[in-house]
Amino acid sequence: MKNKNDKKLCIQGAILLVLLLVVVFSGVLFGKGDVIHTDIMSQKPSLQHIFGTDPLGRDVLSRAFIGMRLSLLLGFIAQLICMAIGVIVGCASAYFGGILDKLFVFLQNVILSFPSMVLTFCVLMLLGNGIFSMMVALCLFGWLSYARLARSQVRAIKDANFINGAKAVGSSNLQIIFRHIVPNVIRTIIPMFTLMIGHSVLGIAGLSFLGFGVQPPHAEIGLMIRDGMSYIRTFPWLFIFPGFVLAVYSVMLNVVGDSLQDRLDIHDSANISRM
Amino acid sequence: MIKVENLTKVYTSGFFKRTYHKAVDAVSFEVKAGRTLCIIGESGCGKSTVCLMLTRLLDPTSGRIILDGRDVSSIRGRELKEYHRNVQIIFQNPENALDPRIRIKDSILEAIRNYGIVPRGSPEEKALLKDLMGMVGLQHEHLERYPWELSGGQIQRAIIARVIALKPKVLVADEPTSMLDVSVQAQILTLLKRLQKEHGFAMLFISHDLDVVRAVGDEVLVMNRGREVERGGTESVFRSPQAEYTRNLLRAFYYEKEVVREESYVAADQ
Amino acid sequence: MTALFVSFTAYALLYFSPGDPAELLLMEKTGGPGLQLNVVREYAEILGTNKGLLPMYKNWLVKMLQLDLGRSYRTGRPVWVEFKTRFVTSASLAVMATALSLLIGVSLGMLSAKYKNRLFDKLTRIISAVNMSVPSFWLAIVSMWLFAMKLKIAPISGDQGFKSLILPSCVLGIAGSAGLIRITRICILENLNEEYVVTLRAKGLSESERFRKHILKNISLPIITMVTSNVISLIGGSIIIENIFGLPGIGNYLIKSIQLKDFPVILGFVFIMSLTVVILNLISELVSYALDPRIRMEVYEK
Amino acid sequence: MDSILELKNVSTTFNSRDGFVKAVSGVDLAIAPGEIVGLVGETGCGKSVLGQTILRLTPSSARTEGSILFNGDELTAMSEKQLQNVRGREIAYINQNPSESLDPVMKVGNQIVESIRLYEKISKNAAARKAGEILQSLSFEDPDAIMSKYPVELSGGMKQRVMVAMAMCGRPPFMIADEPTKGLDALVRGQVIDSLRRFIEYARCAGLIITHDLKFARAICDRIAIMYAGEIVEIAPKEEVFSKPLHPYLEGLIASMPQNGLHVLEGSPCSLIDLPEGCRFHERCRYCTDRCTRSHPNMKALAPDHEVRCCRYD
Repeated sequence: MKNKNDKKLCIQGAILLVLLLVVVFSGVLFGKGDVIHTDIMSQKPSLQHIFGTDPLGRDVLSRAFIGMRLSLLLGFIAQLICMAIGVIVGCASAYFGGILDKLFVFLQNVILSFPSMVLTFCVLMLLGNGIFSMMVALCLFGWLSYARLARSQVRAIKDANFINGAKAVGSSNLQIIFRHIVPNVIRTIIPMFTLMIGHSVLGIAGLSFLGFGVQPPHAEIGLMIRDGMSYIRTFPWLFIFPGFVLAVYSVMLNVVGDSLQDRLDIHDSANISRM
Repeated sequence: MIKVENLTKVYTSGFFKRTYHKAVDAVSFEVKAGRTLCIIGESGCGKSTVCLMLTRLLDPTSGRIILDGRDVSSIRGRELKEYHRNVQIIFQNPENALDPRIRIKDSILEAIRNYGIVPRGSPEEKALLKDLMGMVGLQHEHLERYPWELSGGQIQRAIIARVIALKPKVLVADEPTSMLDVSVQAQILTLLKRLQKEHGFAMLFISHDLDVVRAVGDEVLVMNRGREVERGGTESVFRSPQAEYTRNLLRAFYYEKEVVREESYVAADQ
Repeated sequence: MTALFVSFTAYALLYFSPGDPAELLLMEKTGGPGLQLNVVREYAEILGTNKGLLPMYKNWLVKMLQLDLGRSYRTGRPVWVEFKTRFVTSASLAVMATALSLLIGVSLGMLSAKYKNRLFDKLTRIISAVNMSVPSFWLAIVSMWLFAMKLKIAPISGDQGFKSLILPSCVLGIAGSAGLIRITRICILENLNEEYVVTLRAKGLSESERFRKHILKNISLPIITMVTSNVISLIGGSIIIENIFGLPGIGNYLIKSIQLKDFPVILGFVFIMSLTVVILNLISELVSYALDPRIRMEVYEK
Repeated sequence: MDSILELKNVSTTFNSRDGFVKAVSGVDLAIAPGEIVGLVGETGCGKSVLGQTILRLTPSSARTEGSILFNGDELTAMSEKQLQNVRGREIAYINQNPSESLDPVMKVGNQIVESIRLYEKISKNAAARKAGEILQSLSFEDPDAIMSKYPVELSGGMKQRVMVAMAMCGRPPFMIADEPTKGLDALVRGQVIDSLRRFIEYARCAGLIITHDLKFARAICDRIAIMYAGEIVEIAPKEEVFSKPLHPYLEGLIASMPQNGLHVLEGSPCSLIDLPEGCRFHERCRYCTDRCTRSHPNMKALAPDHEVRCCRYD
């Protein structure tokens, strides 16, 4: 049973890895596609151009992967920042409790009662459109989910005897946080990280689609779909295929995140077998 | 050796309407080196709270804790760390008493290294681990295992090893065997008694199993709703209980009479 | 309290964002750059945007307390009226989408749990995983292309009343169902492993009785929480969909106003929206309070 | 046919992550009407699985062999639907761990009423009245107050007694109680025992009480069966279990009780996944001989009502 799950996870992980490698080397693999060719404008999908070409004669497949690279990179960085902030805030809030915790809960309520999209737009207005402000907007919300998870996790294990036990054998607060709490919490955070990258890739695409995020001439999936929409009657491949690529990556990230979560759950419950 | 005077813990709850709950109310006792004091009482009577306060994992609301003639009820920092070394605790539930992500070895080493008992990574450290394992009756291979790979009894042994490594003056055992089977319970209790004879620590033993108390305790303190009900030598308390509550408790435990007494509605938290 | 804080934050954010509303609005009216400075100043005087942050906010707040959200800089109509006219579209979109997601999510989740690890379950899980990962705006465009352009069974633009709401609410509903399928399935399976189910079996209840009388109530709580968070994300989250389908909803109008810095509209809308969010959260909390005695106990203990 | 419940060569196995678990192997047990039998064993010896096996409440991966006759009817041959009519009505089952065994979102009273109306066609009000009476008979002071509470609002002992009340509703001729006193302290345990006694008196039923506590078994049972590693190793009237223990395991168990001086029984029970060859206890047995490591002993009756599984008594 356990082995079967491990095997599944390995396969999924391998697929994701291949996809990621393709993206990492997309510059080398597809670099020549992101060039304007006036002679092959708006061609239908064919063997040479599997996803067709756009009105400027650029290969849609190449651009989709190059765009994916940007999205993934941005998503990864954004989530890394979110995770760092979120885990620290969440752990501290739950471990020390008191005013710190109350403050956190208040902040959380405030942020959660903004319709998230609207606040995002406000931030984008403040900082102007572009990659940087989009990242800020993503982080503004992203850290909260990590913080909430970390907080609930820490609250759950804070009263476990092993924390008291560690205190009783003379470990300091800092030692306890880094030796016992963070390692225990991080195991639930990592699957979430994977899931959230998928999530933020979608978010980036969405914002770029509305024209707030990545700006042309960068290749980005959301942008490509937006541009493709103008040709909705004539060249449907312009928006269908980039979205498809995005979906594939996002599915894989979700699936791997899920499997990771399942696996860690099993490990948790593998204590003394109950009869 | 360790003395407690008027130890009190009051929990306040409620935001608008403050309610006070006296978990422990002016409890006093003294345990001498090599002796065992047992605290008995129903769940929720405050015995676990006494344990946590005595080990300074919980701050007392008032009262004094005196170790070797020194008031330690409000020490902090370095002094507190030193105090922790002297006063050790074994918890009731072996299931989460050790960090599930850490090997037994590292859990034990955590204690040893915190106090720099032997140089880190030295051959002495290895020898000490080996000694400890022998002392508590575990195999050397258990050191490399994770807590969830061990049975409840084995975890308690590992915890005892970690506690003994610090050579404490006082050992607080909060129902160390209530989750274990009879045969394992006998193993653990015998081990504790043997170690007490060898190391001469004072022991505060919490239990609701009166037979266990009778077998290990020199003195008994009966608690009910945070208050001391009766205190005395084990045999005298068991033979001729003075307080009504103690008599009830004894009767109920030995199934002598039908006990009909309504508890409070809400489960009192431990 | 929270709503106040939200509105102030939004106000401050807007205030410090680059671009002067007077200038932007005049640009839109006259249709190009090259405005004279004094004209802009005069216009700013009329709008009242030349004061500092705090006086402006105070003005707005005082009016708001009299239930006057002010007038749009752009159209000159009261913000409340602007909101009302667009509310119906957005609200019916949200209601239809939620109903649909609930229908799909809960029923598929139940069936999936019933046929655990069988083909149906596996298919459903794959579908919901894919569903969760597909960007909804892409789904919207593809469905628009497919149903409106190719098959011609749905209207293209959003001015045909109810008919034009069908496709967008389907898209939103399907997108929202993914999480519900998952949570329904997991909750049922978790509950089936609970000890109390053994008691119910030992009592002699049949499988369907166990499900109807006990498990259903136990799983309703997480589902309600999830639906609430879905609805909240629909408020404002439907902006993209409204944009694509050209629906005259709140989100669409809000984007336009943000671009033009139409303060009263943005503030009013954000205020009403966060108020809605707060109220929805409150309702959801009250429902779980009513449904789950465990939560009640926690509240008492605090 | 003089026994109400008769188990013949019952074995239960299931698959776990770590392998094939032989939780119960070859159990023979006959219980006469009105007789209370205690099934005593330590954690992981398969005693709870045996209790669940009787009413087929085991997890779906479990496989059961052998025959379980209840009043002459074969329970293992019954369909799920037929079995539903046995559960609660004919055989009540009190699940272990009362804090998780009641539906958390339903009022305690409604759960009892639900049980009553399953077995009797009476109105809700009449059932509620009856539920009140049952609670009253278990010496709850304020039955109405209890009935309007949710399980979380009750203490562990009260939940356990509510479980007893629920089992009483069908006035069954047989009941199985799984670890009814686990985790309760002295005073509360006394109340639960009291409740169980009233239940037995009220229903005039026979019963199988599963526990790890020899002293508790002595207080309530007529006969005690000792279980070790999936099989019954000794069965005798309760007084004889204490005065004349035959099996080395039982001997060790009694000697290790605190009141008997905490004499240590070394070692830990063998795993149910790979059972040792020969006698399952031989690794811990101080009388172990060569023969014990090779041949698996059978139950032998040394007296009409005292059986033991040990080759010392051949």
